[in-house]
Amino acid sequence: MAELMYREALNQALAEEMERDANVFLIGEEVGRYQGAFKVSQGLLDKFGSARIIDAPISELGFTGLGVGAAMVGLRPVVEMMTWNFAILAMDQIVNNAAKLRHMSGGQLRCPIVFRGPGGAGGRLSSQHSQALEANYAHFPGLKVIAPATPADAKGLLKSAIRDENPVIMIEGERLYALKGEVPEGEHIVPIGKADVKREGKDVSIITWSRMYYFVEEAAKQLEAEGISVEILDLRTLRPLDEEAILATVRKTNRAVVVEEGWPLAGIGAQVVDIIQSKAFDDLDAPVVRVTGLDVNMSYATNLENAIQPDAPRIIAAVKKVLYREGA
Amino acid sequence: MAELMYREALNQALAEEMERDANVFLIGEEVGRYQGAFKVSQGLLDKFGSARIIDAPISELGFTGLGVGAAMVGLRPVVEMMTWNFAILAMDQIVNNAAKLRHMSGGQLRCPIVFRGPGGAGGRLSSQHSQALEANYAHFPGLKVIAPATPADAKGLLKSAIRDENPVIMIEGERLYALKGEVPEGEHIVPIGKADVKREGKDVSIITWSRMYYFVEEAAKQLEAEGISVEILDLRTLRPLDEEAILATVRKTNRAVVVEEGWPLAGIGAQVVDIIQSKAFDDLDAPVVRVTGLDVNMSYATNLENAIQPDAPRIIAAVKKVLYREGA
Amino acid sequence: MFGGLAVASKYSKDLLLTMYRKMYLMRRFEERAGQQYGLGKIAGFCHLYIGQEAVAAGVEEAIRPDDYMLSGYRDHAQPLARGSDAGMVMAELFGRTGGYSKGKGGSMHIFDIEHHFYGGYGIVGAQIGLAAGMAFASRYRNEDRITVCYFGDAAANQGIFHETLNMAAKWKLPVLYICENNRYGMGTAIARVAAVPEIHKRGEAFGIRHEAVDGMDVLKMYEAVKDAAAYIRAGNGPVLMEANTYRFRGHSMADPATYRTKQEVEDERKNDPIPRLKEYALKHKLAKEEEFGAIEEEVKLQVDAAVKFADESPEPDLSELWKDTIVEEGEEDVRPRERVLGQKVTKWPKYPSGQELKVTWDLEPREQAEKADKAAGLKR
Amino acid sequence: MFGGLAVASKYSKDLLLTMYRKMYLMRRFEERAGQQYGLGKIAGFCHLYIGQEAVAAGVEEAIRPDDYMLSGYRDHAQPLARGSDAGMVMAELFGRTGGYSKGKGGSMHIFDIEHHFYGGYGIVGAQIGLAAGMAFASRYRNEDRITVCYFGDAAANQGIFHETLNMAAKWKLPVLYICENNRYGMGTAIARVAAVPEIHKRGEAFGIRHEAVDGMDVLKMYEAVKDAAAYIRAGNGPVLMEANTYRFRGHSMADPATYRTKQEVEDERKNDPIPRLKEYALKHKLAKEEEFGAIEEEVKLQVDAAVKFADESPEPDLSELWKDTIVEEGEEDVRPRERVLGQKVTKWPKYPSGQELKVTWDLEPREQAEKADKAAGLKR
Ligand SMILES: Cc1ncc(C[n+]2csc(CCOP(=O)(O)OP(=O)(O)O)c2C)c(N)n1
Ligand SMILES: Cc1ncc(C[n+]2csc(CCOP(=O)(O)OP(=O)(O)O)c2C)c(N)n1
Ligand SMILES: [Mg+2]
Ligand SMILES: [Mg+2]
Repeated sequence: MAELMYREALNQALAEEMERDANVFLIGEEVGRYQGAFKVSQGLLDKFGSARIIDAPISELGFTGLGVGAAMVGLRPVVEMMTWNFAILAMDQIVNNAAKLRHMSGGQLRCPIVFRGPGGAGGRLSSQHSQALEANYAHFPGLKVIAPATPADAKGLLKSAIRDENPVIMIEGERLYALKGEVPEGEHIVPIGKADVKREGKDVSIITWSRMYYFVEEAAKQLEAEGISVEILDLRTLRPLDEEAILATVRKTNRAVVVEEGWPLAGIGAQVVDIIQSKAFDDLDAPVVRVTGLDVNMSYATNLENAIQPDAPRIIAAVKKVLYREGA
Repeated sequence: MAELMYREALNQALAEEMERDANVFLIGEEVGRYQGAFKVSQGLLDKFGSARIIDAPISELGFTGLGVGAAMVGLRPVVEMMTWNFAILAMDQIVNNAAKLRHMSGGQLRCPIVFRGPGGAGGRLSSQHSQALEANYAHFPGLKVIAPATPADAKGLLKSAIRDENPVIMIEGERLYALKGEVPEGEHIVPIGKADVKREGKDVSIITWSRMYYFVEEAAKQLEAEGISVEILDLRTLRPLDEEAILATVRKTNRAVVVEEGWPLAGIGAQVVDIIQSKAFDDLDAPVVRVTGLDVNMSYATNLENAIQPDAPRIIAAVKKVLYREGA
Repeated sequence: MFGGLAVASKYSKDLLLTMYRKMYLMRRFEERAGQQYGLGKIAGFCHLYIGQEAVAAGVEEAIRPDDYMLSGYRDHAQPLARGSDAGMVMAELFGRTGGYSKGKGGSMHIFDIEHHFYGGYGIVGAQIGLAAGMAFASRYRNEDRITVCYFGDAAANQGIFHETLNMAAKWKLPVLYICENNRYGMGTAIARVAAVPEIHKRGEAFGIRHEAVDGMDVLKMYEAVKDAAAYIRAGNGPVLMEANTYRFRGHSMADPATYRTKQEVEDERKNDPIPRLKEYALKHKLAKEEEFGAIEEEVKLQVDAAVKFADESPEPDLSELWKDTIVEEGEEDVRPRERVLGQKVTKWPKYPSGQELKVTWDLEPREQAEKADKAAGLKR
Repeated sequence: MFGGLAVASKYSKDLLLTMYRKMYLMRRFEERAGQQYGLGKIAGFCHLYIGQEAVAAGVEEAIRPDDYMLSGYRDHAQPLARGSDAGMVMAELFGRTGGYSKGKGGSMHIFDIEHHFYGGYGIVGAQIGLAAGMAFASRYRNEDRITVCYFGDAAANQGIFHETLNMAAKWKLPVLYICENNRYGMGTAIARVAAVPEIHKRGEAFGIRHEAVDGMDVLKMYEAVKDAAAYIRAGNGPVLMEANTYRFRGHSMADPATYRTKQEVEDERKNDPIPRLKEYALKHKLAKEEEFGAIEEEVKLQVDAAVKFADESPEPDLSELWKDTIVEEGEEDVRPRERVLGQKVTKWPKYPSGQELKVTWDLEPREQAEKADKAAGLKR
């Protein structure tokens, strides 16, 4: 297996799927000649030409609508959002058209399209450029939402997303693009809707996704040294949630912490809590504890930015709380 | 006290606040000569003139941005969204500008603005026109979100919103406009951030807001006949949530049902559940049960539309579940 | 009135009668829809097309049946002009299982893919973006079909109109944008909310061919669209056409219509496109009074049958709740005529699979891009 | 080069030297910012203004200090031209408490309300809508101030540009839109993504006065803006001005700049507005070489001091986390110069309270509305 960066894994998935199916094309700002703002599309313009790798004007709503229209008549567009912060401008086309076409047409139409780009804090980018907005999309029926943490999952999920017959929102980690990991070559598919136990453990389950996984892993290592065994469930898909996997890990450890980068109020973590308390209430030895981004606007200053995001110490504290070992 | 329709109560609040402060103006589609798509602004153009009651083009993003800009320099705009379904087009100006101005300017600016309009299903309007989108806004720090159920609360909360120094999202009930209720004349203020016990009870707490309140009330009446005493907490404000009131009612009844019109995944109800389980776990005699809109796109057909929305029978079933009286 | 005093017409009898039948069908259908709304059989909004029939009829005869089409929420009539089943459209308005979308879409969301009608959209202006994507797909696949996109005057104030025109022009997409300027967006006269109310002039900013047409004259519409469609099909890029028309009824069934005078509506009714076409045909001796009478009778019966069909169609089954939000694996698309009427559908679109499709389009040829780079060296 | 061979200049020495000082300050500041970025003191994006200085300097001298201004994320230089404290801008770039926004906003979000600079926005094009609202407020309050809004060439492809121009034109809002056309949006030449790359021409669709100006010539900018500002202040409505300029550096510090040739950049550097102004002044004998040297020395010291100030300013206290997301009841606005330098701020905007304000503006006089109604009777 090759060791690839997250961005290279995505690039590979794109190239392979475009090779396999000429209906797949990529549109977005700077995806062509500039090779992608985060270099995910590096080399693709040369390989596939200007009809399939399309530099769009800064018209998020317009080119997203164009993508949805193309998907309605048989193409399989991949729409790159330079970041999900900007995609708010395009949200209407995603949630009011793409997500509802199948329904409004009574099953006549389908909309196989992928909307992908980075989410989360990028590092010293302040309030408008640092948002983890997955909850806003996962809320909508008619969409699927994925958010891989590792290069291998990034490749496998993007391939699944491109082959899916529904609109898929893919939120990549803005700070994960340069991260390296083993990635299977060729036909590597990760199914949408399946969470992944990234670490087995028995004392407590930590449920998370995307970049937060790495803080959780760090916390788990430190906790292991203290004799606390952590199981890590990486959700990978945020709609539909893998309830079975969530309940399985909680039934195993009887304690759960949910870690997300975004804001607490009506975050995806809240839904995970609801699933656990409503379906595994009697298995719980303690209330579920959430670790989230602080409920404030993101600051630019390094120390504030760091303090706003979850990190290993906060996760460790949450685990101790859920184990009633506070102050320990 | 006069008996007023919900729309009249809103109209009164607008008129009184515009009278009190010439900095207040109303902008939106059809608010002027047409007297408002839902007649909330009836008579205001004649009273206040065309600089203060402004018929906007169908340019949701543009006129919302205009409102935010005006608020930055001392005016107090009320921006009417014909419905919140259309406001998705304007979301960028709300969440990326209005909600973040105070922060990005380091406290130099404030943005006293109200975005208001109807939410929820309106009756045979299908997928695009029937959405309860409060979770999407309540997620964002920097905003306040209110959703009154009664004419009196509508008046009192709108007055508070107009006087608030922050951007406030007001989601009115599209099907509540013609509903009548007692409304105090003149200076009637309902504070933002305070939930309201609309019915006292001892066996179970039902937590809800906006139009769902009426189904809950209906359910409570039927349950009373069966000897089950329901306490109803109307949240009224969805950001910030009134944690104290939520915890107080749960500590009293030890059982809770949360009812919301919107979709389940990362709904506001999920957050209410999280608050309860994390802070009143030991007070709970049963897991909290949620009643939500079904997790599907809204249909036009009457029978499907009704089935998708929560109603008294579903609420009653939830109460029985939380009381372990299923099948009873 | 129509092209001066010449008695000889360049139009065939067949064409004129086809147009007449379509216009009359749209009119009658909408009148009955309005009536059924009054009876409570139809609910929600229900936006009638009455007064605007010349646009849809003129367009339809000037394009190919396999050209793509889509519209806003005022969308009952255009599919009828395409050949959609009146009973199934009416059943959709009734919210019944016999409707094109099983009663799930309703009045604002008519879809008839078999007739290449890609919907009815409720977010003002949103279809403008979709149309560009459909046209993009045609070019991508090297098909010579065009996409016709209807939208209203007020919709032209949406940002997506601007964003999309720019892309359509830049990439020479084969799309015909038809702004049905009926002078009002709900209760607001377009000139009250548009700095320049001649919408077609906005094409100038993007170097797009643009023109205004009398949308109350089906033959003028027909001519203009024939010409525009040929231009577009030849690869010259998009056209922005403004059809100046008028709706005789309110915006939707709920509209009090106090924003315009009775006199104005009466004056406009004198331009009613339906008698106008009849007059033309009679004058040119292309058809006899009785022939129109016969058509009218047939259409009335057709619409009566449509209402009856809708009324007798059952509500959708509650199991439908869980269908059509997500496409399940292996699930086929629903073909309404087959599902409802049991009729075999042959024209259902089939797209080339991964292997079959060869993309030969060079959207931005290197030399063109380099020229563009240079062109960006703007004059000072 | 500047207006022919006439030796007498209509400009005062004071004006020219002021402009020169400002341009040199912007240049020097940005050079040092770039350098500090290299040293890791500044992070995130950091978009430099180098090459475009003539625009901000020309504009500033042509408008009033109390006119409102706002911009995109390329926003360090414009506030400097307004008179903002260089140290406090630099401290903001460093993310320190001595910055204008306490280090919370950073490079893309400079705000200096005292100098009527209303920010720095990171969503491309979003400030265009805000500017209309600020101009709206001025008319609402009967003030004669105008609002100047900067945005880039690529931002003109955003829908909000279209939506806002229409409203600004229709309501005659006192706003000057300045498109700084530096020929690229990130790595994309404007002509590659705009069907008509002369952005100012888009004003045509809304009947807005529009013009292109040599944005590398501070005097041409000055003249054009003087004229436009007078036109706007007189109540004639908005102006759309395109300043043709060039950025000598990459889009942000992360830009590899492979999308344009070295030759192109070299050629453009010959238009550097700073030596050009000096040349003009020398030729017209308005200032001596030494005077420029002195200014440059002073500015260098000023910028050195700014860097030092920023570097010594502490990180914000963690208690700041919980401030400035919501305005608490009774909370005052923060006045940065007072907070950071302890200097009394006198120009802080004060708005009339509810009772004081009389709104006399009739945005849509009845007769005008009726005329508009009629005008909507569009020609067929
Ligand atoms: C984005 C959005 N804003 C507002 C509405 C409400 N609305 C529905 S139709 C309409 C008027 C549109 O007028 P026009 O585009 O001229 O089309 P017409 O109804 O005249 O055919 C409005 C404001 C909507 N559906 N979508
Ligand atoms: C809505 C949005 N889309 C994309 C971006 C990313 N982005 C930042 S600057 C930029 C280029 C803008 O170019 P232009 O408007 O010409 O301004 P310039 O940078 O040349 O000053 C892009 C694409 C963004 N910040 N916001
Ligand atoms: Mg119209
Ligand atoms: Mg630029």
